[in-house]
Amino acid sequence: MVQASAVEIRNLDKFYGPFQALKQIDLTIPPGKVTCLIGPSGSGKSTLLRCINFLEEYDAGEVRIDDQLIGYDGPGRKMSARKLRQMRRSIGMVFQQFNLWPHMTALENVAEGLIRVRGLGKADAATRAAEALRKVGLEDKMQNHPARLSGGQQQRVAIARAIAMEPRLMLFDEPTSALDPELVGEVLQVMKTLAGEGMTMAVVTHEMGFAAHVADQVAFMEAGELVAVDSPDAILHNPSDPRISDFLRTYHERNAF
Amino acid sequence: MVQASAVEIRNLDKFYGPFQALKQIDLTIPPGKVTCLIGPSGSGKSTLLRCINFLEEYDAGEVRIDDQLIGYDGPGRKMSARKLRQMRRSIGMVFQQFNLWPHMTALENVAEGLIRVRGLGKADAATRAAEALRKVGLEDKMQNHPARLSGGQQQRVAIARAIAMEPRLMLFDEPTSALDPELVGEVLQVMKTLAGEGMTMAVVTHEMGFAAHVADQVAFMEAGELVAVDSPDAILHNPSDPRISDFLRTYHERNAF
Amino acid sequence: MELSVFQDYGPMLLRGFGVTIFCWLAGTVLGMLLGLLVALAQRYGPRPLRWLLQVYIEVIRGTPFLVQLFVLYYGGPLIGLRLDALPAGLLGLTVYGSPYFAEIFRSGFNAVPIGQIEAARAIGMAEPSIVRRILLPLGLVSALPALVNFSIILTKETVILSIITVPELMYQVQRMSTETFRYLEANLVLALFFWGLVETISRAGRRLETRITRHLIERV
Amino acid sequence: MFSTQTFFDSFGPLFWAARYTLLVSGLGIALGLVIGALVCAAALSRVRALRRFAALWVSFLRGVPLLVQLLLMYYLLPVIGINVPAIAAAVITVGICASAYISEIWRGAIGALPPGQSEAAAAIGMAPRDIWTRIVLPQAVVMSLPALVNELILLVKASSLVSVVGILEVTRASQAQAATTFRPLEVYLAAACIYLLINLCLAGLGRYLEHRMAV
Amino acid sequence: DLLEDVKAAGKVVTATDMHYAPFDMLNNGTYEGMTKDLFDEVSKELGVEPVYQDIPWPAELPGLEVGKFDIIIAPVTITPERQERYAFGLPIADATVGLVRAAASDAVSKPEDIAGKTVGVQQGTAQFKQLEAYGESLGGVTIKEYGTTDEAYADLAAGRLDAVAGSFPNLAYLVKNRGETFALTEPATFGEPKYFAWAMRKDDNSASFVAAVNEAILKMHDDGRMTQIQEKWLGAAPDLPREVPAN
Ligand SMILES: Nc1ncnc2c1ncn2[C@@H]1O[C@H](COP(=O)(O)OP(=O)(O)OP(=O)(O)O)[C@@H](O)[C@H]1O
Ligand SMILES: Nc1ncnc2c1ncn2[C@@H]1O[C@H](COP(=O)(O)OP(=O)(O)OP(=O)(O)O)[C@@H](O)[C@H]1O
Ligand SMILES: [Mg+2]
Ligand SMILES: [Mg+2]
Repeated sequence: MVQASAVEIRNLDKFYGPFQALKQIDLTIPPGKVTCLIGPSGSGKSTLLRCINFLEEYDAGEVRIDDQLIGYDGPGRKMSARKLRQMRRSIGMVFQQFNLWPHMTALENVAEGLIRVRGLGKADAATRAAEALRKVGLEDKMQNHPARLSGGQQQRVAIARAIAMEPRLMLFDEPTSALDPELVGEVLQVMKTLAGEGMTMAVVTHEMGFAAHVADQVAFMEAGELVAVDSPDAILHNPSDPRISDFLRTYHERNAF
Repeated sequence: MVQASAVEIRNLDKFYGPFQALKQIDLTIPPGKVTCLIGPSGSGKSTLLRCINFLEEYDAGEVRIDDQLIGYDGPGRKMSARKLRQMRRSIGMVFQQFNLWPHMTALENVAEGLIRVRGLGKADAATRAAEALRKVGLEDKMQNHPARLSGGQQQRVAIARAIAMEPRLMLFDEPTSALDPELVGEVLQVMKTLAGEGMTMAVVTHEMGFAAHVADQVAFMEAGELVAVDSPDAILHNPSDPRISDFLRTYHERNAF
Repeated sequence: MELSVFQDYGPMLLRGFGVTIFCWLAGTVLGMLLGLLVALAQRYGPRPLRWLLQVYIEVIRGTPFLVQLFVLYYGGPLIGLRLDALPAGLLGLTVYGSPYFAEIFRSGFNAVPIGQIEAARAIGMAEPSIVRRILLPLGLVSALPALVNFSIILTKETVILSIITVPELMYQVQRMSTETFRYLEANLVLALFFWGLVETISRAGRRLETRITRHLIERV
Repeated sequence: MFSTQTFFDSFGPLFWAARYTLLVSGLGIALGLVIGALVCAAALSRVRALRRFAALWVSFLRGVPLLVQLLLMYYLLPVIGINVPAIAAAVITVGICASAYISEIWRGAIGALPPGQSEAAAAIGMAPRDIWTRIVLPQAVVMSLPALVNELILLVKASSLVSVVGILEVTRASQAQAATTFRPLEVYLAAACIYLLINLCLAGLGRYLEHRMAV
Repeated sequence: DLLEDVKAAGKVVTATDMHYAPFDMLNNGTYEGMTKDLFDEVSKELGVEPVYQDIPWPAELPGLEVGKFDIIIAPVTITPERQERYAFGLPIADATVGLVRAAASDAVSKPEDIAGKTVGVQQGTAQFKQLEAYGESLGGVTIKEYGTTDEAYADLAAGRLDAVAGSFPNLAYLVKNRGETFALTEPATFGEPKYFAWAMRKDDNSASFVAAVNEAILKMHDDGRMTQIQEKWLGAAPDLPREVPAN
């Protein structure tokens, strides 16, 4: 069993030109736990996730993974590409827009990282990739290219691609937005297993039920600020901040039937 | 007030090579009503929607909009591009992948159709576009290009683009997948108003609460087949088919908190 | 190196450069337009037309400009087509460039995600509007460097016009070198003028490129 | 007027000369594709010096006519004591010159790729070389195939310039033939047929690849 | 010293533009022509092997200057300007300027008829200079310059020109080959006699080499080889001076 990673975010600022997308974010993501990020559209959830694996360069503050600063060697000194790559090998990510490689089949999409990054042989990689695809219920579409897959199937390939790499930290950006309820249940099961195997997870989601079921802690963001971090129970049932209660009210209204 | 459109689908077949994506679909979408399409990933929901405005050529059967066959003039005879265009002018669509035009700002994305298709002047179009964007809460991001918008913001631009055209029939492919609960509420409100103004809607969704709240009828698909069409109440609370009850069970499990 | 030759030949060289620039500009603009028409006809035209255009593309593209020009200018009179040097040169350059431009446009169009075109179709936009507003601007993103590339290549093809006695730069430079034996100076002039022209074109291209790709840095 | 006799007689010697056209353009293309990819990588790299170098490379090689480059390579290098055989000089010059154009074509195609795809690769820690060869280039190559084939066809034709260093390729042979028969029209048409033949193969290969690799 | 170097190497490196019939031609890729026959003999006299290279005309004089080859054996018309820069060997052929016209038309039948007409000529040649002077004496001729004589001939055939001026041997060969299209004027030539010769570098290093080449040519004059080769290719042997003319 691998060692799950811990993430420490301190005073993080991120600007897009004059627009401040993240404001002084302070957040600890404990190892082996699931942290869910919730909040309104445009509040900075994807941006925060992208700062954690340094796909987005942050402007101030720190992101540490297992005590190691990511992206910088010291103040103002960029980390070498090699070292950054090394760190990213233990971080997986599922993108909100999937970002599948259109020239490869579903199977090849998943196997690619295993071959290039993990150094597996082709046959081994294909076996492992097929297994990952089976976990997300795609055994009969392995040979399809992304253009020949439905929205939910594409999303599942993206998930399989990430879990096949067995990272120690996994970043999910709305991993279930295109999935139907049954599949969400299955994916949730897969994620719970992963968490049990010692993987740290940060999950952006709009589905409160999902957060309630899998999260160890929930962080609520609004307009670039981290409003609250607490247990799912505290956030979802006894929110301390009126912004959160407002947010949840509409959710309950529309999901009851 | 415009006249809402009625859609009649008869014995619709659609093949992708050897794979049959739609099997003998029979469905009536009554005018001025909201029909929700639900079902597992890959069951053919998007394909069905795309056949309705003939973005996907169907292989057998008929799709009629206000008694007018779309795509064909008669058996085997393709409709002229001009006539097809004419028909599409009264059909709006929001795509699962948004398909925004990346070289235009949010405002331009919405105004484009008004100018080119509706023949509005630039100023008029901009005013109407701004109004549509305001309805989906994007007044402060109107000048952003899609690359500078969050996932949910992009989805809202796509919705605004469609509603600004004031179509008589609107096809929504998961219009709320990237939206947070609050926004879903708002978009839902917008859609209810539209329905009230005499617009027919076909909505693919994974959110049962959404279906329960807005739908006049719900259609459940699986593996290319239309399993059942009925009132939301009948489908969601007294499903006649075990496939539907299975599907719903997991939904309830995970959304309760 | 003797700069005195430029005193005698300078004006002539400059005039030649003027002719070169004129021929290049006219040939590129007309060739690009013709190429665009061909590419669009290939995309939207009926099957027999597409097939015919394919033959046109392969034949014009596959044969040397020198030969085309030779046939047009020296062979034309055999079938009663008698053109003066400059019109023949411009016609030749336009026709020669068109299949290359057509292919570049085609590859640009292919790079436009189908979803963005479908979005335009779905709201009932007419195909000409789609071409103008969606296909062309987005297709240009990937095609622009190749367009600039080929325009640059065309600058150099203009020297071939000298074989039909169009008094462009090469013609004048050759004249200077055969009359004065100043080969080094002559080549220098040629290189300098062309470098200047090419630099100008590529700079303009880069500027245009940054303009049109400014908003496209996609994000997740 | 038109002498079909001369036209057909020309093919013999021209086919003979086509060997050199094929050799020089074939090797030149291969070299150009490899160097072109490297230059393109440099142009898009994060390292400023590499970008500068690529810009200079492209600007020099596109700015100076191939003919001048050949003359430099063949006539000027010996002045500083480097002597290259004619055929090597021709292949190297043609390849280097082509790399400038090819790199620009690829740069354009890569610019049109959604960056999310390389991000997805970078996020799992793929090395730049792998991202380049597995994700970026395969798509860019397909996308740019028509423009690339354009370039390669131009290259085949531009290889005629190597006659200045004394290599007898098709164009040169046809000129010689024209000068003995005094029937340039017929001979040049024959030469055009040979170029067309070679270029049709290239174009056909391009279409085939485009078709096969389309997703 | 170039002569010593050549002898030591056992070969002499030449350059010629192999498309100027009947002097230099490629026949199915094999080099032949009057120049070749002449220089084969000269090499024999020098006791070295000739290396023949096909170099386009524009690259020949520059190539000679940087030492890419030892001698240009393409026929170069002797002119005072060129003599200032290059060392010429003894004349190897007549280069007097002549006129060719379209066989179908007799608008130009003698040289004087070109007055007021359009005449084509190869750019920057000695023949061009002479045509220019002759035209002035006739009160005006429109001269069109071409990169090579081939294009001028093609334009004459296309009907854009009334005549083409060139070196007599080249014109004669043209008419011999395409008599149905082209014809010589009567008389064929005008202006003062000119000669073709080989060009070499004009420096101390080459002086002995130039002398050796000239010596070989003289020897060929004496033993009849010169006349024989001239007759073989031109049909007649003109009187060639035994020293390099001043112009
Ligand atoms: N171009 C294509 N070629 C081959 N198969 C295709 C193609 N497009 C879709 N399919 C297949 O057709 C089936 C239906 O796809 P569709 O996109 O309609 O599903 P969906 O119900 O919208 O699913 P989701 O909820 O995941 O979006 C899927 O199994 C998919 O793999
Ligand atoms: N490249 C950019 N330039 C300018 N502004 C940007 C850019 N990228 C994102 N933004 C802005 O930053 C804010 C945060 O974006 P982000 O994608 O993090 O939101 P999010 O919380 O993930 O929203 P969603 O739930 O809709 O995906 C948004 O308001 C967006 O408009
Ligand atoms: Mg987001
Ligand atoms: Mg779908």
